[in-house]
Amino acid sequence: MNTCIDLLRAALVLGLSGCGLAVVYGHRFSQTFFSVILLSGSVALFFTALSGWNVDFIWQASLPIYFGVAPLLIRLDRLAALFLGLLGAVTFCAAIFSPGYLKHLEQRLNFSLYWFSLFTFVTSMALVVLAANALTFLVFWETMSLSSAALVAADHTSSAARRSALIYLGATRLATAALAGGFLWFHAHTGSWNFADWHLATAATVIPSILILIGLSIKAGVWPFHIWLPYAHPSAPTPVSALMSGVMIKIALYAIIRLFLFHGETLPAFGITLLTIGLISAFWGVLFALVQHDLKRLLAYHSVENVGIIVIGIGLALYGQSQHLPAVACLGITAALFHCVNHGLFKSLLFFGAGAIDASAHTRDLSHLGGLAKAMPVTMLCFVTGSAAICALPPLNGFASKWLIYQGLFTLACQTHSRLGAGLSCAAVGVLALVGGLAVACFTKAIGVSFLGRPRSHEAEQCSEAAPAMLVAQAILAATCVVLGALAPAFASLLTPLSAAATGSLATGNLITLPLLPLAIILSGGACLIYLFVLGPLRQTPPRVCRTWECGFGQLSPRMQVTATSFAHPIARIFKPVLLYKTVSEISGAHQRHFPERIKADAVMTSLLESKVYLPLIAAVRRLGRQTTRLQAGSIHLYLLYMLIAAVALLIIGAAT
Amino acid sequence: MNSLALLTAPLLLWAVCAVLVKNTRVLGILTAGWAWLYLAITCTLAAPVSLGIEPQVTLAPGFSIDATASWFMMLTATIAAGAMTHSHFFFQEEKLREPRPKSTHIRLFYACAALFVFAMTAVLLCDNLGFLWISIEATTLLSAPLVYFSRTRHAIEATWKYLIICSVGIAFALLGTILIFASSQHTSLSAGSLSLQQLIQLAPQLNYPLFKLGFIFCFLGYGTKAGVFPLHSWLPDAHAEAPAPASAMLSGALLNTALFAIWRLLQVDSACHHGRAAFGSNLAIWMGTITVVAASLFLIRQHGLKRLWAYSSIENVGLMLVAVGLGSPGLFFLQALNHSFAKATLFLLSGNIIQSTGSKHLSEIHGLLKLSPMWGVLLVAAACAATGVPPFGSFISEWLILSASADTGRWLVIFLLLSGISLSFIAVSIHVSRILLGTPKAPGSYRHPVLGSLIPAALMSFLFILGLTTGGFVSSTLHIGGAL
Amino acid sequence: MLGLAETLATAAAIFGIFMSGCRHVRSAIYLYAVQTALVASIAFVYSASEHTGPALNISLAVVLAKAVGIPFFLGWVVKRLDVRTDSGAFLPVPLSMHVSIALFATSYYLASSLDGAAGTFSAAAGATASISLVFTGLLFMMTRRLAISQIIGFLTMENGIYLLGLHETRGMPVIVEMGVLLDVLAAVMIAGVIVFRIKKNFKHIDVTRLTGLNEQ
Amino acid sequence: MSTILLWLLTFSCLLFLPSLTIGIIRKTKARLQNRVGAPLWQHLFDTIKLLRKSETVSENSSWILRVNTVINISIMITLAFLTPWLSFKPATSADDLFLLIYLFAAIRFFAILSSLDPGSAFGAFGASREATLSVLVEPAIILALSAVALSAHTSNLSLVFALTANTPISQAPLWLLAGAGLFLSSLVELSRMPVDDPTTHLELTMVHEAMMLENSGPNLALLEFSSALRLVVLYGLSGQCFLHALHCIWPFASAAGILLSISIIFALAVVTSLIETVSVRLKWTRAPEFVAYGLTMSLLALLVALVTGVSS
Repeated sequence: MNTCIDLLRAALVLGLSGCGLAVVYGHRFSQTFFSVILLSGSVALFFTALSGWNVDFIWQASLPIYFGVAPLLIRLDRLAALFLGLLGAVTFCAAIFSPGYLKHLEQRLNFSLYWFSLFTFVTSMALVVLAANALTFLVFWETMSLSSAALVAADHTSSAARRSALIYLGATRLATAALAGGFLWFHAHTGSWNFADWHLATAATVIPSILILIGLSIKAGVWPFHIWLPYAHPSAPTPVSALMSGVMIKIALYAIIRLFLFHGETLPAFGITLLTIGLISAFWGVLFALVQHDLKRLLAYHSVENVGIIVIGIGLALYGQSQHLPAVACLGITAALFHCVNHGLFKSLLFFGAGAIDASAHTRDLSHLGGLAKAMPVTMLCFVTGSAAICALPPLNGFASKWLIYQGLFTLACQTHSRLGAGLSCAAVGVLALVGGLAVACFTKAIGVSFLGRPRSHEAEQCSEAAPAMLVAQAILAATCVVLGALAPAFASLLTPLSAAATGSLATGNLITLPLLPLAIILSGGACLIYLFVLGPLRQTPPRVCRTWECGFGQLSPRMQVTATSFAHPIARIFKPVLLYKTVSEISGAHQRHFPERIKADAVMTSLLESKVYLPLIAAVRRLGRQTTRLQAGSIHLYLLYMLIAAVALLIIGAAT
Repeated sequence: MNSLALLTAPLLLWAVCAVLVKNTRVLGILTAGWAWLYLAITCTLAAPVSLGIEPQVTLAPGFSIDATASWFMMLTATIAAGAMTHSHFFFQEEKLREPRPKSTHIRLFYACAALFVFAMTAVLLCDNLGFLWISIEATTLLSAPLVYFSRTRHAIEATWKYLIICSVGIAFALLGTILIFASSQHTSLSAGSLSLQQLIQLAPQLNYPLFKLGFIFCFLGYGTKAGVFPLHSWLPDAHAEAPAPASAMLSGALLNTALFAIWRLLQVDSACHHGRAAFGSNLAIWMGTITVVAASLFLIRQHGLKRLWAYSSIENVGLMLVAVGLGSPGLFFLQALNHSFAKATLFLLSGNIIQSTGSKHLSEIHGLLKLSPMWGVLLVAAACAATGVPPFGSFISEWLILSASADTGRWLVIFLLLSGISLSFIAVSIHVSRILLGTPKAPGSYRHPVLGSLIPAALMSFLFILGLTTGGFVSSTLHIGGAL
Repeated sequence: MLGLAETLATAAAIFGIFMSGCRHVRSAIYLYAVQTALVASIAFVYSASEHTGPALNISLAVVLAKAVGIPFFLGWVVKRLDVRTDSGAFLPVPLSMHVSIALFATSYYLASSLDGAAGTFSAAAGATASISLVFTGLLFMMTRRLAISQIIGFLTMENGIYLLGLHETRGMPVIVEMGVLLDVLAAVMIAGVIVFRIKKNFKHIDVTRLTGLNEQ
Repeated sequence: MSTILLWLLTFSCLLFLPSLTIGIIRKTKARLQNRVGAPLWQHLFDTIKLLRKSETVSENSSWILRVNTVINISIMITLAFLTPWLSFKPATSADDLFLLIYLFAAIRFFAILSSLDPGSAFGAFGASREATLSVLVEPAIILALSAVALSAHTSNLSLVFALTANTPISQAPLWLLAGAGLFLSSLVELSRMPVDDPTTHLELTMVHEAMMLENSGPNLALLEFSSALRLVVLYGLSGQCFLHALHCIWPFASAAGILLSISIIFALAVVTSLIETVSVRLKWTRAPEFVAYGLTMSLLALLVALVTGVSS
């Protein structure tokens, strides 16, 4: 208990001193210096989580720190410790990754601001996780949002980054507004700001629960509120994208889990809604990821997908709870928590990979990459591991959590008496399989086009392997993915007390019944043996190296390789109605029948949600603003008229009441 | 009588100095000195009251310092001291530019500023609706020359609008005052009274229809002065065209005093109702809400830097009006405190930025973060403080206002306020990010005097500390818990 | 005697209506002076007839300042600026006079309803006249082009309010009365100075053309 | 003791059945087309020969080439041990429906990567098509298997496919539909006729063959063997469904299952060759339509399972 508090205090002190030092010495001290502070802070945080696993302590700040109506209240329990540990782990790797990565941004970033915002961001994330009442939560939530927005805009000379930051700021403010509405309502009804006293998703609290859910969903990037995500993640520097995608959006999900799951009765409608929205998110996210050709944007859309999967887990848990199916609830919540951790790990790993490519090739556009396998073999190995994990290939960690989701859905279908629940869970199994197939397609595209084949541009040709520290960061994460996958049953049983607390049932023992560790050993052992005895070094004749088979047409050029767009084309064509996908070709010299001079083909995709919902909405608000500003026309006579109108109106109101 | 002399002496001496001293550099330093002295005296007089040591300090018949007034007095004096200190640096810098301001203009500015502060203090002190009216009219008349300082076409236009619209508004208020006086003649005190204390005592006997009529007219009048939508039309013009220190005082002090007048009247109104949902507080809450929403819509399409902050002031006025309507002086003051400091910083900084870039159009200012990081950071911090973002106290005060409305079940108000606050934050952040980020246009001829950021930095650091301790220290002092 | 006060008040309102139909600035000032003199004389009537009315010296000050000082000052300004006519901005001058008459009728209606509410008006005529003066002043401000006309309109409003105060409360406390008077005087002076400035910078004092500050 | 015997039997089936089934398909097809055709064991001979040959590797390829092969074959063999494609395979705790599906996905993942590896447009287009088909087929397979699993209330396939004494006749449609869905999906998954022509020599239109274009020697041998193994496993799975349908209608002793489960694979091989003789390869853009039939069967099976399962 005491070590835990000491460690937490150390972490916070390190975070705050990092802020202070960054403001004063941001552009004088080296990146390594700040990275070391961040590193030690993250270590402290991680061990806080470890030592806090078995304690449940509540701490209230003493007076001058007070939020007007509620004190600063912190609570470290097992659920918070889990997310704190994730934050510590990802920050640890980000700190290792940072110095090498930031080198190529030296001309473009203001490091005082960058490090200040980063330290604020990490510290506030830790405090959001620890918050035990609404005010503490909201204050650090806002701090977290603003500091991350500043980080998105860190590379502020690019107009794209500025735009992204603004979109993100707008989204996050709306999220706060929705949350504020819900919190106020709860306070008005319960008279307490403490989360422990609130019962969300019950019949009496439908509207505030929906508000809170909307607020958290915006932040989590759940469909249809995910719009900001594909803008913000690519624009931010890579360590930030990793933290945002790996941890920040998880914190929103953490809040959903904390607020919705840990108190008895809930309405089944909430479970059903979350399940449905999670399914749509997963499908929508992966589908849009498939047609992206910016590597980080692709990863950002995958976050939408994975958030969807986690939301499915939460929905299952809620529904199981409401239908008194403890097995389903237990599977759902374990899956959600497990997937949160997993996604945090492999998504930051993938972002680091994308960042390493960006730092080395100075582009993230898949159409300019290719053939990096030779130059960056370690990065590629880590990237492939991360991709395999996100595609849920066994025996990696992604599979374990996705398996739990499948099991939860399957158990629901078996046990429920509601036809709606059974049907929905069966449909969910199908959609999840579809999503899995799409994810495989998407990541094989990303790896294939960036690492394999031949370089498509001069930059890609000139690439070299990332700095050792950057590789270490990736390797740690990749190894964690493998280990967590192989040891998934043990990890899942670690989470069991949590899910038992949420469902109110007794611990159901081992959830993952698959022998994943033996499977991993058999698979890798078998692969090694086959390599050694059939293919590898024990053979007498070494392989002959020659050009790729070109069907006798003559030399192949890099431009003849398949591009990201053409790889995804057949699938995109199938899902045309959702993607609004169409190909545009431009042929000069078309009149020469079979001998045109130049053909340019491109695929255009518009987001239905963006073009049909959000843009018109924004346009409407802007129009309203324009109409309002017309009032201020500059004529003093008009202004006097307003006064007269106001006077008459108030008099009428006064007479009426 | 002694303390009254003590309070007014620095201001009058300051005005006299402005008339006598020809050298504007010396005058600037002297003025700053007087302003700080005035602040010190105000604090010694007002602090005992605000800390609850003394219930009330009577300065003269009809003029006394009560708790709420004591907080606002200190706030006004602080803003004045800050603005006057900054104005010294501001005018020194201004003299390097063409057209150079004449020394007589600067002296007039200082003289009027002194009297303006005097008038504002009078508003806070007086216990009489008649004197209240006179002081508010005086603030208009004395601040008109401040707006008029640069004598450009726009400044003159702004002054004219300010003068005429506020005068008409104030005329309404006079009408209202007369009606209230008339309503008080139907009580046991047949001669009638304008004294607030007496009115509150007599409240149950007042002729309510007449009083309500009077209240509406007073609300219109003082609302005009405070910039309540749709009576706000003078405000963006005057705030944008006045020199930066004057804008800071207009926004940071004058708006508070106008709202303070409304607060005084509301006390009488709620006394008429014995705490039932009164007409006046409903009116204030709804007008405040409408003002917040309208201001946030105005913020979307803005071209001028200072006009932006002017509309943001209107938004904050709306919030303060809601606090006033909720009947909580603590909340009103907390919001006013945070807003005044933030807005003073913003106007002072904007003055610097306009001086340095030579443009007051948002579309022509870019890359401030590269030009002068210090100003950029201060601007962001102040904008955050003005739009209610933690860790600044405005977040807490806005939250308290929302929470108080929630406790009375005004969900529509909360919805509108939340949308207004969100929209204005988004709009302000769009504009601020345009100024702050990107590549600056002509960094060559750019000057950013260090002293120019002295006062803004001091104000912001105070606000920051305040934000961290708002809840604990300040709210326990202001008895917010009790007021809620 | 009360009948006299109401007659005077109605006369003041009628002069106000005449003023709103006046194209020449100088005539408007004269009409304003007459109207103010009538209003001030009501104060005399009250102070002479009732003990509750304003003190004689106040009434005298009002007459001197408002009915003599201000018209003189305005006349001087008009002379210096060399403006003669104000053709009206949004409403033709004769029509604005007719609107004023309509407003007079509205005032009568309002005054009688107010009468019911307040129950203090000895007769509706005084209130009618005063509300009508407020309306006329506001209308004058809203329909005239020249800055100087706006000052006159404002002063007319002020007259109306003063008249209402007289009728309703038989005069405010002395010190308040003095303060109000001082403020009005200062307002007129400052406005006068700014009118000169407008003339200097814009070469005209047409406020309909002062629309540089807007949100377009 | 008998378990060890059964494992040995399974292992030998795993070694010899793939080549034999491919041989049967080819032989039947040849006979239907009035040709003599290659010997029944030709596939096995080819594999052994390829294993002994030397290898040619593209200069562009990376370590993915080798990784693909070894992972492919090791996963496939593991899969063959985990999937109850033969009635007599002993059950393990890892015979999980969802694990199997994702092991298949892992194979596909590396196969697609390896075909993108050499930078050849043909391989890449094959990969793109493979990805497309798998996107469509994966839900069909998982839904068909879920349907049968749902009726058994467990996702362990060995338990699902265990022949129980008294299965109601009402379950026959479920098993039939699931089997049909699985079979149609396997045709797509295995790149067989209506979707892809395994004997084509036009690189532009190939799917499965194009992906293996750059593999040679032992590499190719292992991949060929792996894909043959995949064929028997998938046929075995759908065969098991048909077997159960039969069992519902006419219960037979579980001893008969050993023989029946092998012979039904051969029967399906014959059906495949029949289809490949009478039909032509579909235009690529119409391939999804064919997949839709498989999906429909699976959905129907699921519907039946839900209706019967929930009410029971």
